[in-house]
Amino acid sequence: MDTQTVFRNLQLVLPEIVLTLTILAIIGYDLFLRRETSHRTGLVALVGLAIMAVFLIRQGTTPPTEAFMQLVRVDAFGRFFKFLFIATTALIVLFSLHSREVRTYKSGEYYAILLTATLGMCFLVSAINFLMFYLAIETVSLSSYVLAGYLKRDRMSSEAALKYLLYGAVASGVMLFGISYLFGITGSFSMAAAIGGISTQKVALVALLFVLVGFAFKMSLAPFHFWVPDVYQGAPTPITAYLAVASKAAGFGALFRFLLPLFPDVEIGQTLQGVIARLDVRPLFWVLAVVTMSVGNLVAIRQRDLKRLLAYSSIAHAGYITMGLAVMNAKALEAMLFYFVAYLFMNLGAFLVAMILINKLGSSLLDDCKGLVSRLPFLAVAMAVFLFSLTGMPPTVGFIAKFNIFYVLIAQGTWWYYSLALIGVGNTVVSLYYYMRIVNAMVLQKADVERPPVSWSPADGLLLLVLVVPTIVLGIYWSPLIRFVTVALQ
Amino acid sequence: MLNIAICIIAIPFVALVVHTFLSARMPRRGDWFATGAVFLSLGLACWLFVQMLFSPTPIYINFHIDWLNLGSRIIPAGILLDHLTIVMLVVVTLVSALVYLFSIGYMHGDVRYGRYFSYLLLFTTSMLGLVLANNLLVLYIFWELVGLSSYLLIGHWFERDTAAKAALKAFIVTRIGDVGMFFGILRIYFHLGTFDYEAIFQAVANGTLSGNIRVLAGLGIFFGAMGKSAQFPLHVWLPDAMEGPTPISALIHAATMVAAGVYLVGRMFLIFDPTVLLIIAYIGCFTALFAATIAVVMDDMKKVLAYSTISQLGYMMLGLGVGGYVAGLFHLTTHASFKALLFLGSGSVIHALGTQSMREMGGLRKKMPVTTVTFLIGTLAIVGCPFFAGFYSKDAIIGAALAFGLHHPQHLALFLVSVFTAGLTAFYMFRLFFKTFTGSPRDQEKFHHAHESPLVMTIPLVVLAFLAIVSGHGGWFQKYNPAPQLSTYEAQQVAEHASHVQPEASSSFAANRLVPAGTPVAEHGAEEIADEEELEHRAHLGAMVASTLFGAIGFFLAYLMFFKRRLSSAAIIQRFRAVYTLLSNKYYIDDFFHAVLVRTLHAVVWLVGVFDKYVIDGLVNFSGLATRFTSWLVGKFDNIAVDGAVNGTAWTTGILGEILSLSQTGRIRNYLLFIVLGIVTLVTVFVFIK
Amino acid sequence: MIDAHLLTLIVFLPILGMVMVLAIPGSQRQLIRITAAFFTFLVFVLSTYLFLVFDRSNVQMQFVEHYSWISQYNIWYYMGVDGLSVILIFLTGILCFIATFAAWNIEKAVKGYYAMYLLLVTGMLGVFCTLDFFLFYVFWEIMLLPMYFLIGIWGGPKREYAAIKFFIYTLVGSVLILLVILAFYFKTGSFDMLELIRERPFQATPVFEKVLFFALFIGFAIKIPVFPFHTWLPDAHVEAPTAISVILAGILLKMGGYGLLRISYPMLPGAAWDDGVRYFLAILGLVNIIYGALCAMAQTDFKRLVAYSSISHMGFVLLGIAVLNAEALNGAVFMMFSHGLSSAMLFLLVGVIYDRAHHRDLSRFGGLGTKMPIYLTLSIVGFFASLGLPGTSSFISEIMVFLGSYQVYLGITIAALLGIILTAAYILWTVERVYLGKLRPEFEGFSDCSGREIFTLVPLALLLILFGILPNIVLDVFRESMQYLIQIVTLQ
Amino acid sequence: MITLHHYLVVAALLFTIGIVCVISRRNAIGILIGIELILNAANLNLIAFSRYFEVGLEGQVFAIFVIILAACEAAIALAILISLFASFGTIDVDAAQRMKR
Repeated sequence: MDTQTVFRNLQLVLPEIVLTLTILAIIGYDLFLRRETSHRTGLVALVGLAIMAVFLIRQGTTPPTEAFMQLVRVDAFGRFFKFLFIATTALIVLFSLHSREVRTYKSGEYYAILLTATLGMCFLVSAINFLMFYLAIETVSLSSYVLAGYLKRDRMSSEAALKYLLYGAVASGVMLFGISYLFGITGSFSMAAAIGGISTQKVALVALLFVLVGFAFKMSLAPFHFWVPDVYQGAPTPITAYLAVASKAAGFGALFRFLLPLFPDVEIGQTLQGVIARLDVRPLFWVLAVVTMSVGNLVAIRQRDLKRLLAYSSIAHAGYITMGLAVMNAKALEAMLFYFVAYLFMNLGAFLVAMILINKLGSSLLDDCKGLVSRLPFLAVAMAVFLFSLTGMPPTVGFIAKFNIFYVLIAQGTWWYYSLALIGVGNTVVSLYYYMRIVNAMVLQKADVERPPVSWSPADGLLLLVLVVPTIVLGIYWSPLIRFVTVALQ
Repeated sequence: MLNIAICIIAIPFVALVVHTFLSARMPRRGDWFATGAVFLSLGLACWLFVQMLFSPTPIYINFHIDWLNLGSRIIPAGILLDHLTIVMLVVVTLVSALVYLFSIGYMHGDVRYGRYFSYLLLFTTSMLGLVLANNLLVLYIFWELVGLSSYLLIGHWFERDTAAKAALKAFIVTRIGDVGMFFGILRIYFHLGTFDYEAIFQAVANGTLSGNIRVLAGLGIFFGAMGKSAQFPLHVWLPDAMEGPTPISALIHAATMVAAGVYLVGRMFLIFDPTVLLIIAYIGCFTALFAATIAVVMDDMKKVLAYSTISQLGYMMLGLGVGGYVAGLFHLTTHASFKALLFLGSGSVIHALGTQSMREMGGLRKKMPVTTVTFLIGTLAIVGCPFFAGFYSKDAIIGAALAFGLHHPQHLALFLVSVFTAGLTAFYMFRLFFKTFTGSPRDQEKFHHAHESPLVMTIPLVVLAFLAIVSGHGGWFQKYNPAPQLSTYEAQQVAEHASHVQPEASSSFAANRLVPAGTPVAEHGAEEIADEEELEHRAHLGAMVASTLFGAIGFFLAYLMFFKRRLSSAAIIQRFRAVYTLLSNKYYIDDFFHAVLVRTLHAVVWLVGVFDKYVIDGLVNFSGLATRFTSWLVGKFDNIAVDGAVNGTAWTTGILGEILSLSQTGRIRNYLLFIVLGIVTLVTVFVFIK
Repeated sequence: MIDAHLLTLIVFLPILGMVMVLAIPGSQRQLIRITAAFFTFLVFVLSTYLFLVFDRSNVQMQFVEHYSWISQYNIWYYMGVDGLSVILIFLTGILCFIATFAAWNIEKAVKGYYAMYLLLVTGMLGVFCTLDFFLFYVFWEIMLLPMYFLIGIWGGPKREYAAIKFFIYTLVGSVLILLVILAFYFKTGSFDMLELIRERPFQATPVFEKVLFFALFIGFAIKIPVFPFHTWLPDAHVEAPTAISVILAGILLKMGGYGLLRISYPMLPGAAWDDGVRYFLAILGLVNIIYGALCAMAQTDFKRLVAYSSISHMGFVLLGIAVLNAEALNGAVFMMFSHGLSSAMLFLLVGVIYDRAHHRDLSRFGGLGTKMPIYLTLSIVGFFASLGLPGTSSFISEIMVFLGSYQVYLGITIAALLGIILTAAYILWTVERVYLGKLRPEFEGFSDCSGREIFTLVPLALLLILFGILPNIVLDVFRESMQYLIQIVTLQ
Repeated sequence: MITLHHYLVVAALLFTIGIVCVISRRNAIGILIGIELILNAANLNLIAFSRYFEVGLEGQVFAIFVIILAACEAAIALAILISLFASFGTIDVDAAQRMKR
């Protein structure tokens, strides 16, 4: 590998390099800041993300290239997720700047670690080699563990971190063990080779399942979701939102990358060089989707804490997205990518509301939300919009997202998929039930006790607006989003 | 002439609109304005009447414009002006005008004086519309509108619960009739696709409308007439309607609106086939007798008059039913004058005394001479005293009944009953007169305050009294025999109906049923028509004698009992206690309706209400109940009950969620175990079982 | 110029109004109200203009706007109106303007109220204007959220229950509608309503067509509402503020009928024209008429009674639609229109007394007529119009339905005729209990209708009478369209 | 002769022991050790495959990365354990169950 190649390769990861430099800058800048002023590093992070976005956009014209001795592949598909991560991270930074929880601690490292996790994700979705994949996923995980436990003096946060760490470590250990077998079977760490090499041999299938555990953990698919509620509840709210959106998207992105060769009509995967995939994993995802959405929705019903409820709801949404994997074609992939964008706005919005509530009231219990509409009308209306979108009601983007997924299912035209769609609809109804309970508490019920009036800052409103507007506008006019998604698949 | 007709209805209508919005700003709440408008209409109507009397050819104008486009057909609305219409116009405007005038005195100082005149104008307008209408749909519209104004005016003093209830009753009972009528209209429309009188008569004439359809249509329409004209058993509203101000009783519930039923039967005469006519005759006859018997025992002055009205309406129906087309309508006209007179007279008395009960009256003739005289004239007219209006018209009916009876001996009862009723009429009317105006006052204090009514009230009385005498004379009513306006064939039909000559066997199957079984239909040849006329003439003579005789007997009895007091009414009541109770309770018809219909309805309503609340709503909310159970299980989620309705499986959902959430133990070691279990399961299912 | 985008203007003016309202500080209540009134007035003016310039003899869609919206999904921004839409848009224009004033005395969160209200108006107008199935569904759902808030926040004591119930029912209905829309989309790949009407994609599969028809029917039946899906209505009405009841009864209920005529019938003609289906629908219509009337009679709450009367009246609409001949169908549509006016008036009337007495218990009223003569007069017009008294537009619509249904379903028609007796009974009974009789002492101090109340009531009263006397003004608008519809449906 | 199978068996055993250790230990350190066992089982596989299939040094390189990451993980884990100890006064993982269901 000559210097020229190295430089060319480095050029391909320029956005990631920008991000790395930002992290370094934050760490350096943080040395000069006191606790009270340390949140300024967040602004640095924003600037860094902006620059990264610019580089990413400039990269838009380069054809798909494999770099670093086929460790990563730089293509539109990865860029789609990277944009997603940048947007999410930027919003999370904004959330964090606004979060009382986060601001009680010195936040230099916080932003550094946050961006590190993002960096890991960027590599995760580009990785086409298990080595890179493992490194990236561990980067994400390790950063996330720290972030989840960032509120050092908070018991729940520590507990969340511990649970997350132990669970994550075991999951990644199992995955690694699986990878080791796949290596043994194919003699290569190439992910495409692994997929191509898997025969119906039992060992190979077991190994594949072991690997999928790692993905499932990140994607919070049942039955590997147990960490989710506890971690989401205990972690600082912006981090919860981050885990729910970015981390999950990264997991899905990586899985898509891994399984792309199995998508019959998608051309962007690594060439299999004559190897035809003999594997049909669709039934597996059929089951996982059903279990995941059902568990998420059913358990969500009895939750009384908004954050925990949203945690279950995010499990359920992972289930909805997984329905697309049960179909596994280009249309389904499009629908799933679309869903992520929709999910980004609506779920971040919902978590933002939870965060604002914690800022204002110090708790996110549903009981404390009662009668909120009279005290914080905009917050209540915005929350209603987000929840309606999460339910999948027009005219919100959540409706279109669900519509796409169900469309793909029904277009398959077999009873397996009809029944999956039916289960999906049933789950939507269940989800409506608990989402509406939140809205009902906010809008219809009276507060049990007289509460002091709460202040409302323009920043709250602005942040909400940033998320409410796309949630609705994209629900009415989503053509750009479709284009954005289709570009990712070229 | 058409323009005049339009003006006749337009004037009160414009007055109504203006008065409704501006009466508060008008002097004296616009009473003279309203009265003036109606007098104007009256003038025009009289002009038409004169035209009619001296017109060499019959007047017949059918004018219409497209009104309602149904999509399939265009329904016109228009005016039919013939002699019947003109007479009705005169009757309506005349009585209206006099009642307006009377009301100025009678209603003086009323809380809703202005509103009263608005309502009156509404009534006059709609009544004129009803009369002028040239098709059934338009007629039905005004038919309902007079019902509305009747409702409003009965309930004018709505502070009195009885008035409010009476208004309600009047509207609903007549509405029941209206539904029947509407059914008849539907029947006709379905069959002919038109509402137009002319077209309908044409259809009857050429046999398009015949058989069962014609019977049903006729019955439906007659049912409506029964409601409006208070024929048994839909008569129950009329006595209660006396809760309205007395001028209203005179105008609406004696002279005009209640006669609308009779008018309708007359107008639609051709549509009734002989069976239906027979039914009409019997119902009318029965009503006449039935109401007269009740009138005998009533103590309330207005109630007596009310039952008398029902009875007289029965006469009219009888007259029409037995084919006395002219007789029935003639009686309508004369009755309008003398019954309005009687009511206004009683209004005058009530105005003076402040009571309606005859038990508190007596001896008023000294205090109220004008009222007394005019009332006496009215009484004489109604009992059919010779040379008064009622004599001619009533005799025409009874004569027709007798002629009919002679033709069809099995229906002779119609005649007998009507004659007997004439006697009853004389009895109760004189009972009323004697008890009120003669003898000694029963309530000295009231008597003391009594006084003759002001001029605005007495003038109408005098005018009406004049009419009650003259309206029967001159044979003018023959003019409004509708026959000349119709085409020759139709005219023939009318004549045949009236005389029950069935020249063609095939004309209708139902017609044959009127003819006694076994009578060869063909016998009724042209040469027999002369005999028919002879028979008719004789019948009228006989009827005149009989009814005068019975009237005299009635009068004499009343004279003995209430004037000379030779016979003690109390003793007679004592003697026939049961009969008296039955009569004074109006044969318990009201109670029967209340017990059976109203109660049943209330029960049904209650049941339906409960059903809706607990079954229909409950069914949907069943899941709500189930969820409540869940909520008890988890702790308490207060409002879940309703949310549960999201899906019927809320319960299962809750339980499932509960069970699933058990796995979320909070212990990391369990979670790790679940990873292992998860892997094992997946491996088992997808690697080994698959 | 204005004609080219008239529908867009009508539909989105309220949104503009909403933005304006939101921009005004919440303390400027009067200004907010005036702004809302101004925008609803504009809508009223434009809808009247539409009503006037609409070409009555043309059965094609008019004022069409057709732009690509989301090309990947073949979704178009497709607006256009025929007679049916025009009449309902006109109705919406009238009622929205009036309801703005009916809500004048709301003091709680005025800004929020009018913002939601204007959004609701957009949703309703959108449903009547759009010809793209997807857009239709979006507008259909847009109404849901504001309505939920309007009942839930500004409603009466049991608003929570009512709002949730409304929400759930409506949602279930719209899910069914969505399923059918999707079925069409999967079959044809098109959301274009007119194209679907032309193509009748399910004609070849009659059984499936019926399934779709009934799914759709239930969706719309909930809105109409048809027994036994009606129980949300009384609760929603009772708890909703007066102005919202007006909108709910006046316009939202019409959406069910509109949906049937715009979607179910022309797109699934095989099912709609099936004898059994028609008979079934006619029976349901009859049940609605009788059952609604009986239930109305059983009520002790004034507003509930009026709500049930709506159910009864909507039975005529359903009956007329089921019969589907010229008389009955025109009657049904006319009923939708005149019921919009009369029920709106009744709810306003109830609102007047509720504002004074603060309760709606029928047994505790009485004699109000003495104290409030103007109110009495208006009430009589309102109630008798609802009763179907000749001279009011309700009468015309009722008889038209009867004239039509008699030709097809004799028995049902006769039974329905009994329903009009019941209607008379409960309405008169109500009038008697509330307005007549002795004045109760607690009502001694009641003032008669205020200028604002008169302003809201009188136009409705006048229109009811005007259209009762000259029904062709309204009938002309949709007659040809309905004729065309019958042609489409009966053309097998 | 030590064949590939021997390595694989040992690795599988190690993995199993690690799993058992993970799910049975209450002490957080014990669980961490279990995790190390799992990772090392994987390492053993990787190196064994690499050696026997002679596909270059990829497996060994991977193993080195795993070891490094395991060290990072342990560092973070210990940091979290300290934080946990500060909050709960114990490193018994069962103590940390404030959030459940």
